[in-house]
Amino acid sequence: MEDEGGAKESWEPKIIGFFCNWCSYAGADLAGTSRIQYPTTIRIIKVMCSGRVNPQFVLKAFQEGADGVLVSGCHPGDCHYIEGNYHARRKLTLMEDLLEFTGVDPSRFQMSWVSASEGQKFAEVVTEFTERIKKLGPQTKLSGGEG
Amino acid sequence: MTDYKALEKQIQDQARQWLESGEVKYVIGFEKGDNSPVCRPVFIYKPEDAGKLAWGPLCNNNLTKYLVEEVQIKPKKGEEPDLRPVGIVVKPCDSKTIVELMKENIVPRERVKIIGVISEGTINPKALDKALKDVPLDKIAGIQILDGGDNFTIKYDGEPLSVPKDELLNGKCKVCVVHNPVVYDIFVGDKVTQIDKDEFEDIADLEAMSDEERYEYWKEQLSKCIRCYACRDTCPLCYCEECVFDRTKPYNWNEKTVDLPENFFYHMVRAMHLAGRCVDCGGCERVCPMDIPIRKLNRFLLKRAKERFKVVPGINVEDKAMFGDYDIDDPGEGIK
Amino acid sequence: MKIGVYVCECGTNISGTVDVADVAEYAKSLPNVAVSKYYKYMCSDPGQLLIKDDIKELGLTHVVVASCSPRMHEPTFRTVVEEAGMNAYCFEMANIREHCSWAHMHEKFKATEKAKDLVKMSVAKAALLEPLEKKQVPVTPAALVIGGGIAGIQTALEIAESGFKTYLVESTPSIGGRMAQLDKTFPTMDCSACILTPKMVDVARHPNIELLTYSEVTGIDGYIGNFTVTVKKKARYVDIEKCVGCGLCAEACRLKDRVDDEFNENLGKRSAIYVPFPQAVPLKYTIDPEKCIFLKTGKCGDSPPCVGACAADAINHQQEDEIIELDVGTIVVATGFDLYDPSQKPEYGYGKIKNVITGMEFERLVSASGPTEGHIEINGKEPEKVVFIQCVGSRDKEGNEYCSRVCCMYTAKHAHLVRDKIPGAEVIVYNTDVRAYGKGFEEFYVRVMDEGVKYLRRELDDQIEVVENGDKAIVKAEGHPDIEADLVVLATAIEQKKDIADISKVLKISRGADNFFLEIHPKLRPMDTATSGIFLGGCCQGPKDIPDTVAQASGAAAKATIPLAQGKIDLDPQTSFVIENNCAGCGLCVEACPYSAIELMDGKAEVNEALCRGCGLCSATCRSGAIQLKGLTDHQLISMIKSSLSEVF
Amino acid sequence: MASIINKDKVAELVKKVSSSGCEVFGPVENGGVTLFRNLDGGIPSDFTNSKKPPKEVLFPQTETMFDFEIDGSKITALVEPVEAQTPILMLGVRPCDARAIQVLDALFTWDYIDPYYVNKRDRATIIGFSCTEPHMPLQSCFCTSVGGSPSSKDGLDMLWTDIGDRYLVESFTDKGNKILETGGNLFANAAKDDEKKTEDVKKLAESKIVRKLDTEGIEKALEATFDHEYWDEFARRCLGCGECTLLCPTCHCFDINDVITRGKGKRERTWDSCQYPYYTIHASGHNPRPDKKHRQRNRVYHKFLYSNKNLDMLGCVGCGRCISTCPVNIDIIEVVEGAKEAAK
Ligand SMILES: Cc1cc2nc3c(=O)[nH]c(=O)nc-3n(C[C@H](O)[C@H](O)[C@H](O)COP(=O)(O)OP(=O)(O)OC[C@H]3O[C@@H](n4cnc5c(N)ncnc54)[C@H](O)[C@@H]3O)c2cc1C
Ligand SMILES: Cc1cc2nc3c(=O)[nH]c(=O)nc-3n(C[C@H](O)[C@H](O)[C@H](O)COP(=O)(O)OP(=O)(O)OC[C@H]3O[C@@H](n4cnc5c(N)ncnc54)[C@H](O)[C@@H]3O)c2cc1C
Ligand code: SF4
Ligand code: SF4
Ligand code: SF4
Ligand code: SF4
Ligand code: SF4
Ligand code: SF4
Repeated sequence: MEDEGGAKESWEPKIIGFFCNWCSYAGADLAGTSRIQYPTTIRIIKVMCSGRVNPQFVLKAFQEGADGVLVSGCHPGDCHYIEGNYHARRKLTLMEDLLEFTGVDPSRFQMSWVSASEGQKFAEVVTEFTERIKKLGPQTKLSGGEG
Repeated sequence: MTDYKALEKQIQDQARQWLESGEVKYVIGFEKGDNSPVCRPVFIYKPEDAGKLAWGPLCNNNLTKYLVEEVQIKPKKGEEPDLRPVGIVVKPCDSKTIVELMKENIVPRERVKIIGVISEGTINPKALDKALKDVPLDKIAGIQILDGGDNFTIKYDGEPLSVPKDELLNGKCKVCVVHNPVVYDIFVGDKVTQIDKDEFEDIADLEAMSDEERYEYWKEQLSKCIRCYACRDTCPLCYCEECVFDRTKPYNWNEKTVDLPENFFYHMVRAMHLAGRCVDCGGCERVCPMDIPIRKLNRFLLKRAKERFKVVPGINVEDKAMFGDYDIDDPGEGIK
Repeated sequence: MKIGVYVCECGTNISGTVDVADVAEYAKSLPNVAVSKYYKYMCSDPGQLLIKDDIKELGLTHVVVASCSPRMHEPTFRTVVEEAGMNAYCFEMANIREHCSWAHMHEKFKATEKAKDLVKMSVAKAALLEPLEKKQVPVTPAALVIGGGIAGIQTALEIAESGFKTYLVESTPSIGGRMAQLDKTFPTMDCSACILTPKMVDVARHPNIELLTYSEVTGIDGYIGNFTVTVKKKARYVDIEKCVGCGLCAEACRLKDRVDDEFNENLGKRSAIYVPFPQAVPLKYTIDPEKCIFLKTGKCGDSPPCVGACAADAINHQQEDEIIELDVGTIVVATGFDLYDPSQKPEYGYGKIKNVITGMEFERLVSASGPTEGHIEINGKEPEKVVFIQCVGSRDKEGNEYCSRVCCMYTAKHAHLVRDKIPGAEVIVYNTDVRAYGKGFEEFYVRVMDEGVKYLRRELDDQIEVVENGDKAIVKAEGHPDIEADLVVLATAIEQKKDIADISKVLKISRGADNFFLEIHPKLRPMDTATSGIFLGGCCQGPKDIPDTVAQASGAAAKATIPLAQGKIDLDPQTSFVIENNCAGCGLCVEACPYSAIELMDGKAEVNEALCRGCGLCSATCRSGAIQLKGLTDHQLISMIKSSLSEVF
Repeated sequence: MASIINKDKVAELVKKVSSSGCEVFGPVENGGVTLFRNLDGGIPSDFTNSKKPPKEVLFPQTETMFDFEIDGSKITALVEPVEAQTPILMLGVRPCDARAIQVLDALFTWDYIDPYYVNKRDRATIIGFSCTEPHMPLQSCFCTSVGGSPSSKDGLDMLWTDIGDRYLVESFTDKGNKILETGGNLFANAAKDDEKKTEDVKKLAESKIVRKLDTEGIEKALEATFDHEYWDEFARRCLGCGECTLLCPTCHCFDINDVITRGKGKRERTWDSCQYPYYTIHASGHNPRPDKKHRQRNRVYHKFLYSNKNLDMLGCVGCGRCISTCPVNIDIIEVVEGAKEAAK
């Protein structure tokens, strides 16, 4: 579908992604190289390891108005830094728990394992996540604003 | 039933002995104020002042905050630091804090001599205030409280009051399962038999709510927060040299604005910082001027940390820090 | 501060979807941007020149290139800006090709908007980038090779040949590895021992090689150029200085011919004092502590006969393990592989039916130096009908998903050997596509078929079952008539070493989903691990045949030699650092760091920059943000978050 | 001439006033604490006092001064003149807090006229409620020692006193009379008996104030003890949490910040506290009040010395909030008495 002049289109979610350099960022690269199409909603921030993702970044992104946050790293056991993704899993699942307990939209946060060869999976994750966020509408609980 | 007077005597004697021998630099304990029934922190430097040390169910503060201050103070240039241990009076929950502080390399064991006192619960001053409604205002400062089993007996020069414990106890004491100090040099009191109960019953109602209801709940509560940061300032585990919430250079983690998003951010981040560490001493909630049930956040994470990662803080110095460690079998059910 | 933004058209790869002119124009409005241009191929010589000229003429302090993935060209552009006199670390890339134009080819408007956002984020980050200095550390001119299979042997010889001291640590009593167990090697069918043993001898004789057999690496400290390795030399109970390898002791041993011989896949027997095989290097005897009666009970008859038999007085039951430390600059891991245990799949009957053996067992059976001296026999009889089953434990959703790469060929080899040794024998191979991709492989496979070996195809998940029938085994394969065979040979998968968790923990190198050690890049850096200074050779990185093993081993040797030859190495300056005033000394980062790169010194965390790999885990863990990762600080990340979510900057 | 209003008529009054275009604030129970919030009905008659002082209506904890726009490297401030808008009614202000507003009035018009405060203040009508149960938790009120009383009319446009099922209403200003006018027949003339009752209630309340501070000689004592080690003594236990100041009805320190979120900028001011170490830190890193004792001393000096000198009124109105809230029972009466003792 061509969307010239699509500026008038309805609301588009803004999704921030934190992707590890070695697997998930490379997986996203592969999706591109393979010309797999997915929504334009995601802005990826490259970190060296999913272990670099401080839960505060996720909360900050929400506060700044992100409608969804996706953190992606290597599959368990495949971490380029041996164990960074295990640490990320521990911290971020607990943070997700906290989102749940405060009722601040836990479903706007998603973690995934995407390897360098999973371009297809990456695109699927982004597509599904975008759909989910679209259903939820703009995030206001942590940003306080209209988005 | 606790005989507060007897415990008080033992505390005083021990403190006096340590101060006389010079084994400790000073003793951090509680004293009874002149104008309030509630006890307050005191620092005893001389053996002859040991008699000021008080003990009772109104000894609420977690004094280990001052221990952190003591070890963090850098000696002035050219001054030989006095590295003698400091004596401190702790309740069981406060002693758990010391375990965490030792675990986290903040308080070396040799810098502290611990008078560990058993406790079957302390009284919430706000609840006490309600109970004293009919006591003449000028008598309030002088009341005496005795342990009467299921009741507290409040004595003053009128008809003594008997108030069910449940009405007066601090919330944290109602759910506490550790009634004996876990680390101490001197154990004061008779060992209390541990009780077995659902320690997280107090958050069950919140957990049962829908996300939306919980959000509304927290919205109401957190909108009250004036971000005085007293909850942080009183927490012995908030010992950071510079708290992220005070940082303005080169960036601020949160704005000074006092509004709902910033308040949420503050509370969620602090909860994360205390996750797997909070020993539920209740300090934060007690000092909150706006009566925000901060402990519920901490306790929820405490519960999840236990369920998910088998982490229980404040018990064993050898345990690894929750976020310094991981297990390959940690759950991650929501991960795609 | 002056930032230059360069938007690449990438031919039409980017400009076909993204309006690069619009993006470049937009970039001009961003704070601190002094110049913004677009060009056909930013990475080409003229493109590079464009950037260099601007840096020099306009005095740019930071450069942002919006083009392809930084995983592709970041090093290129870093070098470009450096050549123009700018600090390489003040450079940032926005990925508007892989993450944008190629992924949103039908949404030109939105793709352009996204490209602008990506540029904005990069500019925001770039503005906060600070110049970093590369540090150099001297290199200890010695290498360690772990594992003495063909890979380790090849690597050790090549490093040693370059003139550097090389330690070769092998956990078993002899080097040689799996190749020593093989009879002939496909596709040329030369005798394995004939090509391997001369190399083994070279190792033993090489003046630059110090061979440490029956030894294990128990600890590694330090970092590239400066590793300190702890090696445990296990007690052999034989003084290898004195032992002349005559074997009189083994003859005398009370357990002679009573101990299972693992070299022969337990098909033969040995003594409790043994050499694994006659051509072992070093040819020194070792007492098996698990079996030796004296070592187990403190008594062996009146006196141990081996001691009496040894003319060289070499036996010493009191010997103890010895711990030594080695200083080396680089390390090559060549720990090889293990084989899939087919008894995990009961349908094959392995372990229950005598007629069912593995390929490796077949190698020993067919080997002239094996327990049957090369006669293929089962239950004392020469088989007349032999069935080979491929892909046992490979390409299997429940077992290993990967292809073991050598089984097709060694099965062809085995089939050929059966036909060679038992001319009348009927040979059937159950296979699922034969993968004969190597040089000379297809030719070999065709030749084996021409020899009369019957290849039957079955789908991987077709049922197959082997059942016992007297002294025969019946192979029931779905879609095929049952075959009553005398011998069934299973081509079992190549797997990572069973005890690999230990060694991977010691070495701090990561493994992939297949459990093999993970290379940094499967194509461009197949021998590099994520830990600089540690390289991979042979099957520990993935299944390989001997030619590939040797090729990779030589590559690893070359890689490991480069730092030794340079004498000093640059450290990546993108490490973590501690803001001392903010550090409370809680030690959380120390616990979290996977590389033990942080220590508490006087109540403050201190980073060893040479050990730090720049993962940033510490930084995400520290509550007060006292430890930060250069080039990826909290501040930089927050500004990326903020800029990505705001309409304007 | 005094009037009365029945308690069950208050809600109606609020509605009437609101519909006349006035914004009404009053004590509202909010998640367990009483705060000054928009009032859309009656007000509780049994509240002691609001947790946060009503000053927040006139001087909110966070207040946007102006917005600015950022476009690339260009920043444009969108300063708009502060214009009078709707009138404000503050209902249920305790006399101590009303006296505190007088301190703020003086402060915000002292050397510089603060448009944000003054604008709101000019619009505000303040209706006080006499205290009948002056009982901050664990008895900490001491208004009578610092020039006030549970029924002081200082700073008020009206004073209402609870006499059972009705309030006795006294109006002192035009603004107060305006309310009477708007209320119309919701108010009735007070009977002699009502007035008598009011007098009794007021007297009884005054007798209930048991905490006393002798202000005699405070200024001298403070001046004499600036460097006294006395300040160490109790400051050691202070947590520096700042509750004492943030909740103080006369405290007025604020911090100005530029906040940029989601691309939009605003300049805000937010309450600050002299109890925070960051409060006085200089850009150089030097901090003239490095220790808790300096900061505690500043609080006391400000209330009992500087305020007198600069504004000619005490900076403490005896509401008792700091005493009842301080987590470590630092009691400003004891502190001041102690300073006097130390000066001897
Ligand atoms: C049945 C079979 C038949 C084959 N036939 C052929 C063929 O005909 N042609 C061909 O090209 N390829 C063949 N191969 C493949 C060939 O065996 C491998 O390519 C080759 O052996 C790989 O060598 P390597 O050095 O990587 O591993 P290995 O031979 O396994 O050597 C690893 C060495 O490291 C040692 N080691 C392991 N862990 C440690 C440790 N922690 N510390 C110290 N030392 C350690 C081991 O003891 C061993 O000596 C065959 C494989 C099989 C299974
Ligand atoms: C259709 C196709 C698809 C492929 N896809 C993949 C893939 O997806 N993944 C993958 O891993 N591999 C793939 N390959 C394999 C990959 O292309 C090769 O492995 C790789 O290119 C080999 O590189 P090379 O340097 O050996 O040879 P080449 O790329 O051929 O380079 C040799 C160079 O030497 C120059 N040259 C030749 N003779 C002389 C001379 N006499 N003097 C000077 N210069 C000379 C040539 O001009 C050339 O530049 C693919 C191959 C093909 C054909
Ligand atoms: S103590 Fe209460 S009001 Fe103060 S910051 Fe903490 S939660 Fe907020
Ligand atoms: S809130 Fe967090 S950063 Fe602040 S002091 Fe507590 S632990 Fe440290
Ligand atoms: S968070 Fe609260 S309950 Fe937990 S240790 Fe700190 S002060 Fe105590
Ligand atoms: S985690 Fe942070 S505060 Fe703790 S030691 Fe490390 S750098 Fe210091
Ligand atoms: S970035 Fe931190 S955690 Fe990672 S290797 Fe370096 S010091 Fe260790
Ligand atoms: S409320 Fe108490 S502890 Fe907090 S700053 Fe004031 S005096 Fe100190």
